Amino acid sequence: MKTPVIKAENVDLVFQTGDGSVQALSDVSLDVGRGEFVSFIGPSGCGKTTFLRCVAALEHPTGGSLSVNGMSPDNARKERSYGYVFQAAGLYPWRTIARNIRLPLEIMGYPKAEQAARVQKVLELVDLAGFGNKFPWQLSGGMQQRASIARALAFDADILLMDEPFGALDEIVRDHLNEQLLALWARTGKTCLFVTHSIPEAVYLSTKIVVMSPRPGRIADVIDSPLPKERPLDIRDTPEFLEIAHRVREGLRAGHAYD
Amino acid sequence: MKTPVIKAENVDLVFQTGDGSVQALSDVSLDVGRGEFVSFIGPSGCGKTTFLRCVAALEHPTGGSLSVNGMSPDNARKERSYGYVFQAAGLYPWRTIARNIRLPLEIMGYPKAEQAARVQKVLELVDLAGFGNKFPWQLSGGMQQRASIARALAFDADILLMDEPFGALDEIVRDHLNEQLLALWARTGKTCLFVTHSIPEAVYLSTKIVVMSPRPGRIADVIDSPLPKERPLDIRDTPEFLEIAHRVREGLRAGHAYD
Amino acid sequence: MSWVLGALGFWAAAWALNVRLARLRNTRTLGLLMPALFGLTLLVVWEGLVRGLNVPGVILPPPSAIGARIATSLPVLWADFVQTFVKGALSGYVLGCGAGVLSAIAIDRSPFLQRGLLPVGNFIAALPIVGTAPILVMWFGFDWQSKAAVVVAMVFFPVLVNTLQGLSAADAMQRDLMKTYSASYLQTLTKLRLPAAMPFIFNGLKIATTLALIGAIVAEFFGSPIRGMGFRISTEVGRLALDMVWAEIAVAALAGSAFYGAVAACERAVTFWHPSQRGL
Amino acid sequence: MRSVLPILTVVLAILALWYGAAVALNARWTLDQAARAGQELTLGQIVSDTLQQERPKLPAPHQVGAELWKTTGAMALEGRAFSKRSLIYHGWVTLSATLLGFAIGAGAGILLAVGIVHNRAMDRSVMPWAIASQTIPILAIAPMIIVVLNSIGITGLVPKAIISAYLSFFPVAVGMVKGLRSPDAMDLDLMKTWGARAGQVFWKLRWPSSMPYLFTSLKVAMAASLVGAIVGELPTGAIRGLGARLLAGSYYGQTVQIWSALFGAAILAALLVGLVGLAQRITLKRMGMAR
Amino acid sequence: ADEVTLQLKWVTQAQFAGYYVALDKGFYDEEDLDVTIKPGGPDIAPSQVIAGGGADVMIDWMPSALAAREKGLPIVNIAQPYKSSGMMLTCLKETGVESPEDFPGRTLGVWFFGNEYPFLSWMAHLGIPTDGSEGGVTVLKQGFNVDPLLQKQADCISTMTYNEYWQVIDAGIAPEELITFKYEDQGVATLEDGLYVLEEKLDDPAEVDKLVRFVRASMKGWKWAEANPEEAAMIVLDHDETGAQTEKHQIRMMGEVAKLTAGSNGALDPEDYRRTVDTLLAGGSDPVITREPEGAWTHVVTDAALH
Ligand SMILES: Nc1ncnc2c1ncn2[C@@H]1O[C@H](COP(=O)(O)OP(=O)(O)OP(=O)(O)O)[C@@H](O)[C@H]1O
Ligand SMILES: Nc1ncnc2c1ncn2[C@@H]1O[C@H](COP(=O)(O)OP(=O)(O)OP(=O)(O)O)[C@@H](O)[C@H]1O
Ligand SMILES: Cc1ncc(C[n+]2csc(CCO)c2C)c(N)n1
Ligand SMILES: [Mg+2]
Ligand SMILES: [Mg+2]
Repeated sequence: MKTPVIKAENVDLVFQTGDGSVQALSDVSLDVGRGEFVSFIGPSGCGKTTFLRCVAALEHPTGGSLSVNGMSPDNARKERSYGYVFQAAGLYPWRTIARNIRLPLEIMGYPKAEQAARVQKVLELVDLAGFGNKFPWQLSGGMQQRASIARALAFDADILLMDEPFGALDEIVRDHLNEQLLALWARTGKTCLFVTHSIPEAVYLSTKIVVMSPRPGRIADVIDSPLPKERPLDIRDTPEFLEIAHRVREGLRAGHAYD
Repeated sequence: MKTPVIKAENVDLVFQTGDGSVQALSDVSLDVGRGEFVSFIGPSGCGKTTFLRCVAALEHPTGGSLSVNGMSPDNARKERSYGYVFQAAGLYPWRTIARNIRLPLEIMGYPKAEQAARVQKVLELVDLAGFGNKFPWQLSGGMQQRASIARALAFDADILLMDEPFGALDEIVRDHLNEQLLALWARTGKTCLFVTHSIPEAVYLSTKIVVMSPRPGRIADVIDSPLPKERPLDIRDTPEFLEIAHRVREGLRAGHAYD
Repeated sequence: MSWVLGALGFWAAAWALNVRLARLRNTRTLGLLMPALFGLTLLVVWEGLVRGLNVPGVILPPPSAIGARIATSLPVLWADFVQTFVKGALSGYVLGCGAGVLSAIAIDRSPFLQRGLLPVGNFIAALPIVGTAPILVMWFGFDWQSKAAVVVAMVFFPVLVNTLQGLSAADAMQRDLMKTYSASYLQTLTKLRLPAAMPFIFNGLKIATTLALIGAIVAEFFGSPIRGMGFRISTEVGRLALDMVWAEIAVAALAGSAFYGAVAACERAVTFWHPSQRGL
Repeated sequence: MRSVLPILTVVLAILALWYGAAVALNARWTLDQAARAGQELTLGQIVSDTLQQERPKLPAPHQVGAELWKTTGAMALEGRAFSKRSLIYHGWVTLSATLLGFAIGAGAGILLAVGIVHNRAMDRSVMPWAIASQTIPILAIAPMIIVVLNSIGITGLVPKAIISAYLSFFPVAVGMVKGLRSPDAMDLDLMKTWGARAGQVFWKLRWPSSMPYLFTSLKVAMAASLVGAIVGELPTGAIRGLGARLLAGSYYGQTVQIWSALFGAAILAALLVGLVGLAQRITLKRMGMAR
Repeated sequence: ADEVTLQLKWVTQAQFAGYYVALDKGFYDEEDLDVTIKPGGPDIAPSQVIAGGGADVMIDWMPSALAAREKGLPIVNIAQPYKSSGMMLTCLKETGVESPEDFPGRTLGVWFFGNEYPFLSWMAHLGIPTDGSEGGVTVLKQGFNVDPLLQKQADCISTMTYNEYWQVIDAGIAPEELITFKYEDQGVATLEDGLYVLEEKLDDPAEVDKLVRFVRASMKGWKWAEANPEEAAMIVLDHDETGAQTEKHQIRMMGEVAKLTAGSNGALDPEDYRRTVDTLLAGGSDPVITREPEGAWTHVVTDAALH
């Protein structure tokens, strides 16, 4: 973790809208090292998505500096460093599941044979092996979400950006995918930025948890997780786990107006 | 709880689709007494939504019998017995939040003055007091969801049907709304049918938890909760609570293919 | 030759300016300035080509001659405008669109009628006006009534079809919501389905504006009193007064665009909530 | 197939209305003629006369049908399908101009839409004029277009095709602008995260997602092309084509001939639009977008 | 062979039989000409076509030709195969119209598109306003057919002796039920269906020679048509591509047309020209032409062709 992969210093972002301006990010500073798994948690509208979009060069900070792999996010994007999973599945309805997953490979010019092999591999990874030839609307919402995760995993992105990827899934499926994601991350050493609303999920997955607070979006707390890399599901009942979860909850609560 | 408000006996429902028929509900029998709070939990596609729709007379069972307040669901609907919160917010984009909430009141012919008073009250209940004059697309997803809950609470429905109303909200807001809902239920004695993917939520809210399993949609387990009516949030750390949660999780797991 | 080169030079300069303007922030004045500049370019190129290539005035007059003609013929142009646009096109537009929306609401209640009427309606809508106009002139006489009838025939089906499509635009969940309130047919119609249909209805109404003006003008070719834009155009072509012809065409284009713009403005006011009106 | 019965019902209703209207509109002529001849007519005589006049105000359906058959099927059976008196021949003339005009118009419309979507200057300055262009009465300028093109030596099919292209480019341009803009922000952002080039975004995202819009507007454009071809036929000396038939019929007061040419045109339009619909169904099905 | 394109004023019909006969019988070939005949129609202004270079020779009525000349299009009459005017106003007797004095207050159908000049001149002669003012007539722009009379939307309509009049008869109205006013009889006849070319052509001897041969062959065609009306009508029918004309109507038309061409050998009679110009100049407040035309006709071609 010597050279950070992502280095944000005093990042500000102000949206100009019809009726006045909205400060979405304010003075956000954060270092993410190679191979880290960072979760972002915070109330709705606090700027989680906006920060991920800045990293992927889909938005541009209006203040401060942000670098990825030592270069600007724009250049990093040209190097094809990113795998992005959006909040909604966003599959193209005119392509089958397999061809949706193949799309980024086509764009990045992978050889034909390799494309097929990679598609097959990630389909299996997300338990959709038999569904490659279905169209998106022939799948349930949860399956679509898994296909969109597979699409982001199919090519060799350095950095995986995931915006509430498991929001629409039930608890059991979610647990299962959490385990899979953790295994993949451990195996490949990718750097992951992960947005979630679920405290246990954030604690279970991350090496670092960023708690954000709204109006204007700022970082309220950064928690480095002492949990080991090897994490069975029942680690969630250990005192260390509950301890971190408690700290996250407190940080979150501070951002809300209740009680 | 002498005369059940909702009485389902061997309810079957088969959808006829282009390529064959889908059995969405199979042999579902369930009694719900006046003032009960019943949660439905189960994997995606197991028929939770379908059952709620049958109760609201939006679908019609193809077998078995279903009665509401001793009459057919169709007649119950004519009595305006239902408040329904759909999985998505479903606000009308051409009406402001306040006028969206007022819509059912207009339809049911409440006097003008009372309409305004009620709208004001439920807006406060869901923490949207200042937002009555905004249009739906000017609010974040979570706020829209709260507006749609307010809309269902604005009029005096006997039976509240809620289909994953809190799916899009973060944990803190969710906890807050859970408390509010419970208080409202205790105060008004409405009968509630509630669909959720969250086990703690189901256990925290309900007097009765129905665990469903898919293909074809049937009831796997019905758990009567021994928890008291008065439930502070930290009841979730008591052994009784965890005990029920465990039973629900087991029931759920049986419906999945993993391990 | 210098005229031609000058015109092309102006074109290049104006385009470069427009490209530069396009990078600026979107404002109201810019929204008017850019098309105005483009239109000015068209006129300059036209003038330059006509003069440079010595095109006879009886084939294509230069814009300057047309402008001069407009200035001297305002009373005639106004009388023609009233006859064709106000009496013929507008009345036909109101009648045809009104009938289209009302019929759509009536048909909407019967899927049977919908399935039967739509294909037949599309077939009837395909009857070319150049054929139907003389027939309607024969039936409804020479004055504006027959022009209005042609307009009605032209706008009815586009509005009907769009309205029908719009009435089915409210999604299933929104309708189910109405059902849980046990709302009456009329309540569902006025509070849900008509508002949801507005973007589609306006689509039809916008298409209908251009159709209405064209229909009223074309119908005058097949018989008319001795005023009206279509009458003037066909008569003055025969007299080789091409400047007058283009003056009428200019009025038609102006009136048509203004009509379209007015309906589009209503659309923005009524369907402000639709994503297509919010975006950009 | 479920639609057969409803369509049949509607067609029957229209036929009934039509016969009624024919009797009502044509009765005056019958009565006038009788009055001139000093005869008294029974109701039956009036009705039967109104349905078989030579120059009726509104010809009866069977008269139009008979004329259609006489000028198409019957002539084809005699092997004179392409004689000048056959509607098949005139329909073919119109069809070729329609198809050429449609190809030019649809192509131009698509190109214009691509330009508008990719170039802000074009978007802001051209669109209002595209709308204005459609408010110009084509029937008024068609003769001038023909004369101008004639004078530079372009005659025959092309001038007509240009007029029909003028009418058909607009719906395609408008529909395609909408279609090419239909991918939402997220779809476009996804492409950005992969570092896709403009060409890739166009072919892999914008183009496929515009398909439903393309076909809908192609249907409108096809009908407009046909109208354009007919309009373009009037000032060419009205020699050949359905437009010439309409005009000649109109000039000689041959209402039956007008109506049969009219229906010939509508049938042609229905066939062409149906063909586009077929292409639409096949394409969308192959793309998995038809459900 | 030299190429000549002729633009007709109206659709293919016996009104133009002479040219079709010359084409069909090889009279043009004999003169080493390759002639193309372009039919006209309601939307075609022959003078516009000739200005655009789409034709070498056109057929037009003198009023609109002179009006065009005043507009700056230098066209010249080179031959005049029609001696008399076929124009008239046809009214239903039952409307009570008996003489031009009855016109005020009536609705009259008139052809426009450059064909309104004779009517306007006539009304100016009679002192009847046509602009809708008190004591005037209501003018309708008449379409392509005789429907306004049959449907009783107009009291009188414009007809040609050789065409529309017979369409009224064919529609079932007996001649006794009609009353007609021929422009010839009213003393306001203007010359119809002359041959016109652009002035510049006459400066080129080669072009003049071509025109001479063209007029010679055309007049031969006309005289043949006058002598053989039935065959001439059949030749016209053969050239009708719309397939809309009927044999009966064309034969009858040929017969009527022959009466109008009968008095002409092709050369313009200066007296007819004088009368036409006087009629047009006397148009009251809004005359068709405002100045005495100069050089609007020439005998150069006919002199060479006929001698
Ligand atoms: N394009 C935009 N224009 C204007 N304001 C915006 C825009 N995008 C986001 N915002 C505002 O910026 C703030 C941060 O939004 P963001 O989407 O990052 O929140 P979030 O943390 O992802 O919330 P959620 O949990 O609901 O997804 C919000 O107040 C939002 O209203
Ligand atoms: N209109 C319909 N036509 C055909 N099949 C349907 C229809 N509606 C639902 N189904 C099927 O019925 C089954 C039950 O669906 P339902 O929506 O009740 O599931 P659910 O339990 O609410 O799932 P989720 O948690 O995803 O909302 C599913 O297999 C679904 O595919
Ligand atoms: C629109 C229109 N209407 C009438 C005429 C007049 N016209 C000139 S020649 C001719 C033939 C007579 O049978 C007729 C009717 C025209 N040219 N254009
Ligand atoms: Mg977000
Ligand atoms: Mg559901």
